[in-house]
Amino acid sequence: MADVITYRDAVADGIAREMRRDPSVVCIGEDIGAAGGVFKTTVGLLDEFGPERVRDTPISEQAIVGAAMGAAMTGVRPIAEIMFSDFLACCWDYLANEIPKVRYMTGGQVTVPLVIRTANGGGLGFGAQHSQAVENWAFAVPGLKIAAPSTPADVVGLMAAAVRSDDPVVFFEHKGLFASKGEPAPPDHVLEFGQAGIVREGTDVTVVALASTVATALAAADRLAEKDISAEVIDLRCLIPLDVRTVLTSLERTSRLVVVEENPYQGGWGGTLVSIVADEGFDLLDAPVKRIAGACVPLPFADALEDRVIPTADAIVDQIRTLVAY
Amino acid sequence: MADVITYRDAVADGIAREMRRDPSVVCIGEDIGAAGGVFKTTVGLLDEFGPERVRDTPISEQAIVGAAMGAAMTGVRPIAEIMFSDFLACCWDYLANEIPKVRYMTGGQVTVPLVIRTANGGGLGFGAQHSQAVENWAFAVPGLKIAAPSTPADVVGLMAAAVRSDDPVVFFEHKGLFASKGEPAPPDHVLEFGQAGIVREGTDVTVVALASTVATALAAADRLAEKDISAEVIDLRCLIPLDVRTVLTSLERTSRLVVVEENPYQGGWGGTLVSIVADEGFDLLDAPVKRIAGACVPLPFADALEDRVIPTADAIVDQIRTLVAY
Amino acid sequence: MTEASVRRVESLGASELLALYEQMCLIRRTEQAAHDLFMSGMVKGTTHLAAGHEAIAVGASAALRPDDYVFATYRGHHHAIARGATPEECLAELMSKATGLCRGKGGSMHLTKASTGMLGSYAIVGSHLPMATGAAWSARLRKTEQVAVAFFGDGATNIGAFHEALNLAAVWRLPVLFVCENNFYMEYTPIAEVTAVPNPAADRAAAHGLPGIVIDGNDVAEVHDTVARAAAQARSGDGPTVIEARTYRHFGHSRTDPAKYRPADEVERWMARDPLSVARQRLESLGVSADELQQADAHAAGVVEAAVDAAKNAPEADPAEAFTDVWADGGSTWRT
Amino acid sequence: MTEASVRRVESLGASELLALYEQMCLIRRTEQAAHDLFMSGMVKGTTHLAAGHEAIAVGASAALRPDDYVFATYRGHHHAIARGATPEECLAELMSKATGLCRGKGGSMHLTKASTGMLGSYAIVGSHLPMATGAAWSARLRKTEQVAVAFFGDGATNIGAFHEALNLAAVWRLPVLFVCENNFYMEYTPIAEVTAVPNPAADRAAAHGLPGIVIDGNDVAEVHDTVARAAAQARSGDGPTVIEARTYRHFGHSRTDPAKYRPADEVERWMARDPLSVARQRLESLGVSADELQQADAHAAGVVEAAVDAAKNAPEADPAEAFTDVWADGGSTWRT
Ligand SMILES: Cc1ncc(C[n+]2csc(CCOP(=O)(O)OP(=O)(O)O)c2C)c(N)n1
Ligand SMILES: Cc1ncc(C[n+]2csc(CCOP(=O)(O)OP(=O)(O)O)c2C)c(N)n1
Ligand SMILES: [Mg+2]
Ligand SMILES: [Mg+2]
Repeated sequence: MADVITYRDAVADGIAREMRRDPSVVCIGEDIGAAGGVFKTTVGLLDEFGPERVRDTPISEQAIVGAAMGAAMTGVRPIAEIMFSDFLACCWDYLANEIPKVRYMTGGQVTVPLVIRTANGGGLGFGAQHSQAVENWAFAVPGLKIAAPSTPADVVGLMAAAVRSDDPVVFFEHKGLFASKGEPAPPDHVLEFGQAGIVREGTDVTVVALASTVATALAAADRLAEKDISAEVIDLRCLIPLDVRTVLTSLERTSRLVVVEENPYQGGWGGTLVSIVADEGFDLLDAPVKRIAGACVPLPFADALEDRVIPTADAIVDQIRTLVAY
Repeated sequence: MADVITYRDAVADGIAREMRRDPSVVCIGEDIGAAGGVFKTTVGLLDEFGPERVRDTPISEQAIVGAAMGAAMTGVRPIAEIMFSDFLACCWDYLANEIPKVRYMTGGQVTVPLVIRTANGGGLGFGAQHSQAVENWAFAVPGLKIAAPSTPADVVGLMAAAVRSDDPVVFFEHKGLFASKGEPAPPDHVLEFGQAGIVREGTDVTVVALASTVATALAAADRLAEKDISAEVIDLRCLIPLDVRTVLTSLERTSRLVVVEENPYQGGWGGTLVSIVADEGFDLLDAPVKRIAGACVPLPFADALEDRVIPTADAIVDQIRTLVAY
Repeated sequence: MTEASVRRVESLGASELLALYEQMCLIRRTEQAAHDLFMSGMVKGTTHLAAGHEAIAVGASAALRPDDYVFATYRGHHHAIARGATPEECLAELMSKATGLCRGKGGSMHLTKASTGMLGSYAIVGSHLPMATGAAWSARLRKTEQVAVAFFGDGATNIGAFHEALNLAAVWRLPVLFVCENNFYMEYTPIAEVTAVPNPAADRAAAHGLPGIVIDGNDVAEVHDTVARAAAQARSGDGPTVIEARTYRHFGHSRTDPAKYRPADEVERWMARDPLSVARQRLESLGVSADELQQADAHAAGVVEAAVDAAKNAPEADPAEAFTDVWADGGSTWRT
Repeated sequence: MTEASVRRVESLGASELLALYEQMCLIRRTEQAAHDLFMSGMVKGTTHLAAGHEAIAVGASAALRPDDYVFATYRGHHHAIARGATPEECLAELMSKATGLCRGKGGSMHLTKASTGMLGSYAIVGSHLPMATGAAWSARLRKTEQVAVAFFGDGATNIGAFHEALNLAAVWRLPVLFVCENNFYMEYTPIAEVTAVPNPAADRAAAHGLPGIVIDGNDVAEVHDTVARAAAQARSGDGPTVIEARTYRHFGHSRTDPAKYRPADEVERWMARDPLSVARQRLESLGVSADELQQADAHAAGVVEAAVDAAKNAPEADPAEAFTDVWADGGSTWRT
């Protein structure tokens, strides 16, 4: 096994493992076949599994996700790719009104075991319509499970969990992480959905992060350590199920909470998490709760502007220093 | 002037007032013309303003909102109707990626002065795909203004503000309120966007509500008064701009916050509001913050089930009694 | 191509047709009952009745295999019944009863009977066409020779999902049929006022390289034969067909709509072509007696009467059900 | 129908054509510069170059009135320049400069010059067709006799918004043109593999009762004449036209794509039909000298060279701009 693997390659690896295990797993999406995907996250799948199981589609996001839904209802386990997460808006009816509701509204008659994979987030200068972090869109819809891995091994472990789940899963791969490297996943690596990871232990403040913001939070924690501030960093890994317990348990030690999310502050998932803490964890808190989130503007193109909009380690360090002094 | 007017009639009244004032205001939507709208909220407009200014469309939500956008960019002020707010998902690309971003991504070259009206919310037994409160979807997108009136007069005042706004406005009319009655709006009634109303003063707890939940909160406040609990009820009226100041000022008096929203708890706008309070208003709080929101399930059809899912006055009373005892 | 599908391509004989007539009567009487129950306040929310559309559901269903898939719209009572749901299950659902098809969680717009391949009624116009396409793809992947059918209204042909589904189905040559119930109106607006072509579905088929056929949707035999042929073709790998079945609704669009927007002479013309009369004429010409016809309807009436009683007496949907069935584990927990 | 539009329906003379040739050279050289700047790291993010598509933008623009509206895609540099944006404004935008068309907020995919009717470049495939339809509706409401044009790729014809726009435009007989730049590929997938008809745009026109025309998109004169006729028709109230202009891109889809998925002989065939050569041949046959052709290109080269220098030396986009222009008041405040 290679020493390290990229997050990008881990996606293809994660999918391939599941396709080998279960012949009912199939992939559809734009340019995922011969081209291996626009982000090269499906390289090798066509060769190994052939064109019936790895299908290129027209630019028809509604047909892609709608067909995946119909297939999932009838004995197949589709993995549908929506190239950029911004384009989820083009098939939002399926994510908001159809896929998460059909089980409920039929009184449990049908299940929809599918995975919708998509490249999420900014930082690459792709501008307003190709850079959004939209995990909060999915978070607003009861009935969708949501995974957003931060490392190559987690990509594989969560992909396995997603494909095996009998519930629909929206799987956010972060564009900014594709080139990042990490340990490869061991064989048969399956993570449990809704189980956050404590990726750095600490005692002064709990920092909750997801996907791209995990590395940012860890970088901030390193710098805080130099100033004798001990930050505990939690990687949520999933938004639904939301691992509130791990957060509250951490707060019992730290009494201070900072949430770092890439989606915009307005309507971001951190708001819901904080509201739970402000209710159930009110007594644990010794200081105001801070959310460091995407600015409430569209994503600008120029790097210098985009850097002002997406959460940075600097911002985390600043907020935590104020908070610890509170 | 009539003594009272229905919320439903106020919609048509609010639109007609603006169409009389400004010939560039036009309406499009499904069945809005001769039929007067599925909810009878556009009755009389076709007769008064004719078929060029009040246009029936095919069932093409993307074309409706996309065409409204193109018209708004070129000197017209369209009011587009999306019949049920659930169907916003069918044109979500326009609300999420196009309308709120084009001004920004062109460096301010174009403005999009349009209003998207839609019937929002549940309580009428319309089931999973016709009952959602989705104001939080719009709340997740920077660049959209959001109005959600609770009374006939506010419908007119906010409609005037929405149509005159040079920014895009999503205007949530609540299905459950259409039959409700209230004082008609005075002539030239224009409300200011982002200005909440204190609809009942109180000293023990601040209850923040919107649209349908305003009446629910007021009913709860009545019952709490019998128990000598004094609840202040704030009607936000708009989600963007969000009137945080009115909420924080109220908390200076009450020290306790309850937010009542119809959209689901997960990803609801209340989470963002609470997270601001848990940060900037932390010192004001004497007790945990409570959110009473839609349950995290799709909307069920049967009344007895739907009643379990949508916030009730009972739930508000219960929560506040616990809170005041805290 | 299987034996069954070949056999079905042939036209219906008298006894088969009589059975279909009885099914149509069953649907008609169920719709009338649903209407009356709605008017009396025992059905809440909304209903979109399919009285007048019976021949499409019944003719098509008879031409399909029991394991084929059907996807319908909010106007879907007729498809549920044609695919084997009982009037009692349907009415109980409309009446918010625990014995309803969806245990009170779906309502009139979402009737579903997955066990007989009736995979649901969808209330967002056009949304189910891609689903049917996907079910057809699944059938091919699983090599089951099943066909999927999407039924939809004329209004659905102007929404994007319609075209995306047709193109994908055509390119992949999937075993799916797109059956438009053209009743000439959206909710209250004539379809001709908002559609660029005269036959909203059939005239769009060529845009996706598909055959588009316009048929008399009030003639159960014509529907049956057309669907049987198209299904056989789809099953044998020759791809999808777009079938536009002209019909008319007997009630308003939904709820209490009196449908005043429809000209009286148009209504009259169509009422004269009631699918039940058309079927009766066919049956008479095949030598079926007035008595037999009367019996079929009486039988249907009896079933529906008993269904109404049973549904009325059934237990109300359990409020605790509000929190079940979100997830495959049966629950609705979204956090730890 | 205005005077101007009538005049323009006539074909181009030598001097007009020469001016268009120079514009095409300007675009070609701008695209080459954009490519080189991207490769050298001075352009960040992504670019979708339109080298090879010049004749469509230039021919169409020349056939339009200055107050007509244009809506383009992420592959839109050529339309911006054809509608009067300078190479400097474009390159500065790509280079994140304060002097860029969108002051560094848009980038390559969103070039816009509203003051000359270039109402934007949209990066969600198909999204701008309804917008152009709406702009045409607005023109009619305001009685300005303006025409709106949407340019889009072959891939866009399979997305729902395409069909919704065509139907609405047709039903309302709006002054809008739908111009497909069919370069035979989506990103990396041949359009024929995922499309049910051979001419992805033109073959869909009839589904909405519209004329659909396939033309040589590499011949600026043919593009000009076709668009001029269609625009005149639209302006006079005779409704939209779908024009499918066949062309080919000279670079890969975006960024560093080497476009290896395209067969060598296909590339060769198309390169031989480079729109610049086609225009040169036409000009030569009209008696324009090699010298004049050379001068036109040299002039273009000079403009682009100066543009690159100016853009390089321009100030960087101001980071504070991140928080302007969300709202019409210029700011981004979303709460009190
Ligand atoms: C996307 C969407 N837009 C609008 C509606 C509201 N609506 C419900 S039924 C209907 C008319 C549909 O007409 P048609 O497709 O002809 O079917 P019919 O009701 O005539 O059977 C409309 C506009 C909807 N349910 N979904
Ligand atoms: C809705 C949507 N889906 C997918 C994409 C990703 N994407 C960008 S360009 C492109 C190919 C478009 O092909 P075509 O329309 O032929 O235009 P071309 O790039 O060839 O000019 C795709 C799939 C997108 N931008 N928007
Ligand atoms: Mg109809
Ligand atoms: Mg192309």
